[in-house]
Amino acid sequence: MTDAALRIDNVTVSYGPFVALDRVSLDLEPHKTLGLVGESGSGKSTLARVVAGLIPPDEGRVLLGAEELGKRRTREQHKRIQLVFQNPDASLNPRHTIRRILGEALLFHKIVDRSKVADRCKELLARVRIDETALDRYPHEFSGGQRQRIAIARAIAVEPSILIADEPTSALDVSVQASVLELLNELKSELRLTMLFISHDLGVIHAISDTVAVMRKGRVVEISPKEIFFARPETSYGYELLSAVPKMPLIPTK
Amino acid sequence: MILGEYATLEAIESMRRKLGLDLPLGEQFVRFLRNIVVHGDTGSSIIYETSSRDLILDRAPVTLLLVGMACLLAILLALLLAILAATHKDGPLDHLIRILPAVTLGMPVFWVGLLLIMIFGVQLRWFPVGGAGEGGLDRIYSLTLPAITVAFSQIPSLVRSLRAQMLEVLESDFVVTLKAAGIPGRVILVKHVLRNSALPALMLLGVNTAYLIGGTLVVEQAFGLKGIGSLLFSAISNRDFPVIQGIALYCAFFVVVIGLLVEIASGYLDPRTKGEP
Amino acid sequence: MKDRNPVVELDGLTLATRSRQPLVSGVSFRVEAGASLGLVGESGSGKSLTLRSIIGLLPSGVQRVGGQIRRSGSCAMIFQDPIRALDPLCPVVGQLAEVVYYRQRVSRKAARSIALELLEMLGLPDSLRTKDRYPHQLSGGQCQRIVIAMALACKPDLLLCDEPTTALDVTVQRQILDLIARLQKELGYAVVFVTHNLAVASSMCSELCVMKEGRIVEQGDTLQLLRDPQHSYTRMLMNSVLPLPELERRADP
Amino acid sequence: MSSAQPELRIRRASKLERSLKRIWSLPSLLWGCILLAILIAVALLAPIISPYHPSEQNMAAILQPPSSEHWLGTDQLGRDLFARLIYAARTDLKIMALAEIVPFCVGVFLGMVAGYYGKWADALITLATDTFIAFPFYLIVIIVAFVSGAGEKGIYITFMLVGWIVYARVVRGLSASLRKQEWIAAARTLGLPNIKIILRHLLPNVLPQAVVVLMTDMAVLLVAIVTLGYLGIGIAPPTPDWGTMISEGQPFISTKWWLSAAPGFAVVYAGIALSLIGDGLADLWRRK
Repeated sequence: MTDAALRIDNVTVSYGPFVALDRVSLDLEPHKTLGLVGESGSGKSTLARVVAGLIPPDEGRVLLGAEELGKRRTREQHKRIQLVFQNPDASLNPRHTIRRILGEALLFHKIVDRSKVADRCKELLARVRIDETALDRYPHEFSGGQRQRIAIARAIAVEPSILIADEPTSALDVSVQASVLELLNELKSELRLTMLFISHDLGVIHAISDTVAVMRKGRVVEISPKEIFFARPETSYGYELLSAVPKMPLIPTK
Repeated sequence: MILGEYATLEAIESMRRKLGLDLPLGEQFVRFLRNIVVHGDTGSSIIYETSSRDLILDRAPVTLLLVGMACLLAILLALLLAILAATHKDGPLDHLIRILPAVTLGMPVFWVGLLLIMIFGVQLRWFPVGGAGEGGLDRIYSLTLPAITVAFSQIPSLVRSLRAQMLEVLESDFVVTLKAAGIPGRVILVKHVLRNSALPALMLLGVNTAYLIGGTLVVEQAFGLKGIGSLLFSAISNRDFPVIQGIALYCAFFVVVIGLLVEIASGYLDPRTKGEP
Repeated sequence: MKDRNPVVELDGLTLATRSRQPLVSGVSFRVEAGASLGLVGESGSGKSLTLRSIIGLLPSGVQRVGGQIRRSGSCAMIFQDPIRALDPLCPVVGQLAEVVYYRQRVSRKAARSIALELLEMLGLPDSLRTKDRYPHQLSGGQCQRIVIAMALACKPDLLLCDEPTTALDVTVQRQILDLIARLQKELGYAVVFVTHNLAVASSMCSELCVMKEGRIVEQGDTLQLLRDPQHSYTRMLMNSVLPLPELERRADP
Repeated sequence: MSSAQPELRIRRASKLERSLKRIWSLPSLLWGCILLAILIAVALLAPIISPYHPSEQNMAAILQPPSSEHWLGTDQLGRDLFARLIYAARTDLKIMALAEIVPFCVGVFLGMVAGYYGKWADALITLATDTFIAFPFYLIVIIVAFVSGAGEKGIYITFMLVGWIVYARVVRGLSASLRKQEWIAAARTLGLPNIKIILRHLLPNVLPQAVVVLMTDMAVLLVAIVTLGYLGIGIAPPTPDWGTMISEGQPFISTKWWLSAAPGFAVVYAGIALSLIGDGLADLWRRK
């Protein structure tokens, strides 16, 4: 097993009697995308927050390469792992301009010095195909899709090595969804990112993942490459999930 | 100070001993606590020589009745106004009711009392100008005006919160489901909307109890009622420390009890808070 | 079959906000008894407002400014977020019985027994009979079944569905969609199904209307429309449904 | 297949122009500001407006009805009522404004700390608020005024002790819900220290709501100051105060009702102005 960019080792998280994560172990292959699929309450979002350092695991460890990530992370460790969230209305501070949102990330991690912040912000916006004039506007002046792109720009601003996407397209219209997925794929290859992509939508998982992991009630029930999973899922739960997806009716060719 | 400027040295010394001020501070405090716990008394009043507990208890009925009547009036009126405002959203009535809090915000309670006295007491003679009546029906009759005054200070905030809550409930999905299922509007309003809006309003009433009592104390002064309020103000002017502490303690106790009742009622009203796994 | 009067017919329906900003303009379609029509479109296309105007439950601030709605027979509606569609402070069986009582004009006792029958028909667990359960104690799927039961209690000729499965997991969605289809065959009501998911709409409905910014851009029989979509927006919607490879038959399902 | 990016070429109105346009479109905010401005102007220009000095007694003209000479008549010591009214505005409004500053800052900060950190911080601050809220406000004011002597000092101290609660409660609730928002989680993922997140991210989102509460609370404080004056334990005479004016007018209520009524209406006027501004600001920020 090539050494993983990030290893989740036997992680358990419980809120009182309710066990959100039950001895979860997962590896993120470097420069690849692991698609994590599961129904609501399967613990996939909790796992994303554990990896991002927002929730300390009750048991188990998270390893960034060889380094174990403790309860309090160093500034460097924070820099290396970034998270993109689901809800476009809540992913950006409504009272900050886009310039301040991107600038804060750049300055805090000293990516560029103060004089070059404006230029770098413009580059970041161009990379996520948002017009420069957005810098002095507020989040409520953008559509859902645009806000998600700006959130992605903020995440890649600090040049992370691992990007976690927690259902970034679930709240978007289907037409906008495709463009955001494409953007994430481009950025992954351009910036040589390792990505953990979380979704309940099997179509999205199929479009973006290299490997697929299935979670159910806090446990990982199946991990297999995309081609194998979508054709011959190992577990009956995987099969049940795939067969339940509504498909377009087969159009009888003339 | 209490004995006036010309008190002789001995008089001061004897007063100190009587009040127990000569004991070391620690012991004074213990005696003070024992007094409260044992017989709910914060020491006897310096002026009336009787224990402050008895003083308060004999004046309490007037104040408690006044607070009770004010609460009842406030709830009924607030409910009525909120329903009218919420059901006629953005109509003339709604705007009128929304202006109410703005106008009454700056009205001192006692000033409202004076106005009511002037209009209903002096000009129209509907109500007695002051005094708490001889008890029974006459007392309720003479406490009506003060009760209206105290209720008046509570109604605006209650109406505002109840109206906002009802509007939110009226727009919520389950009311739409019930309407789609053809349940008559009246039934939805009473059985579903009111019940869901009652809880936050109840909480607000619980929180405002302290202001309610504060208002009552002041209104007693304006109407010259012999309740805890006037006892407090006389205790103030005579620097009658134990009585003041006693009143503060009883008011706080009353507020905590009301808070507890509100908590129990909300547990009963809202199953989500009752014993959740 | 054409001359039978339709269960619902919309003719040039136009909705606007109080400040005359158009939300829905010139929407017309008709649904025969027992047929099923899908309203497909993205957020802001006015599909949900069109549905709510059929049952006359437009949100405050939205008015009908043009067109007619002709409806024969009774209609009922089910909603997107099942848990919020039920009164949080009232036991679920009680709510169902209340609908039966008012819509079917029967005694309180009869209403409760009909309610329990409906629960069974909808495949809800018996535990609901004995103990009073509240919406927050049930799963999304169970709540949606209660809402469907409330709709059936109105003995509808037309069932309006406003994205009933969008908030549910994919396995529960499959059960609810099958349930609606099965009950349609049994009870014969017509369905108007609103969704943003073209795959769900095309698998549920025999006819489709594609809506964009308050207008119908394309309308017609589902298979014929999917075979050669006329409007570019329809094509875009079809392309954005992410394809899934064929799932091989499993020996042991 | 990526959709073209709509151009954002809308004329960029300057920030000032935009905010003025917004205020103009909100009648309640506009009228609130106008009314308050008039009140402050009258208070500041009192010496110019009023021909008489507030405490200048004129035994020959006791309890005169309003006349061209004395616009609102005179009180039982022959002092010009109108002069006393506008000079009283100075004292009462000054105390109201000054007494709010510290409680507002303390309340907002403690509210954010309680809402954001939760657990022990929340328990501690809630304990403090619940104990203070149990005592009726007037009672505390009276006891403190009694201990520290009547006059402004007592009011400032009391309000320092009690005034912060209403802000702490509102801000705590708001911060607890904002804490779950994803842009706070994003700031934490970035590695920002908590104190920076509170000041940079939470404060700008909490401030608007706190200012709305400030408006109504100022009116409540003004009423409290006036009530203390009425009870004789607020601002010591001879400095003019609306409360003392009302209590002085009370004995003549049946004949000279305006002696007590006029100061009351002044307080009501201030209340209306402040609550209009409060409602206006609430709409303004809700719409943004």
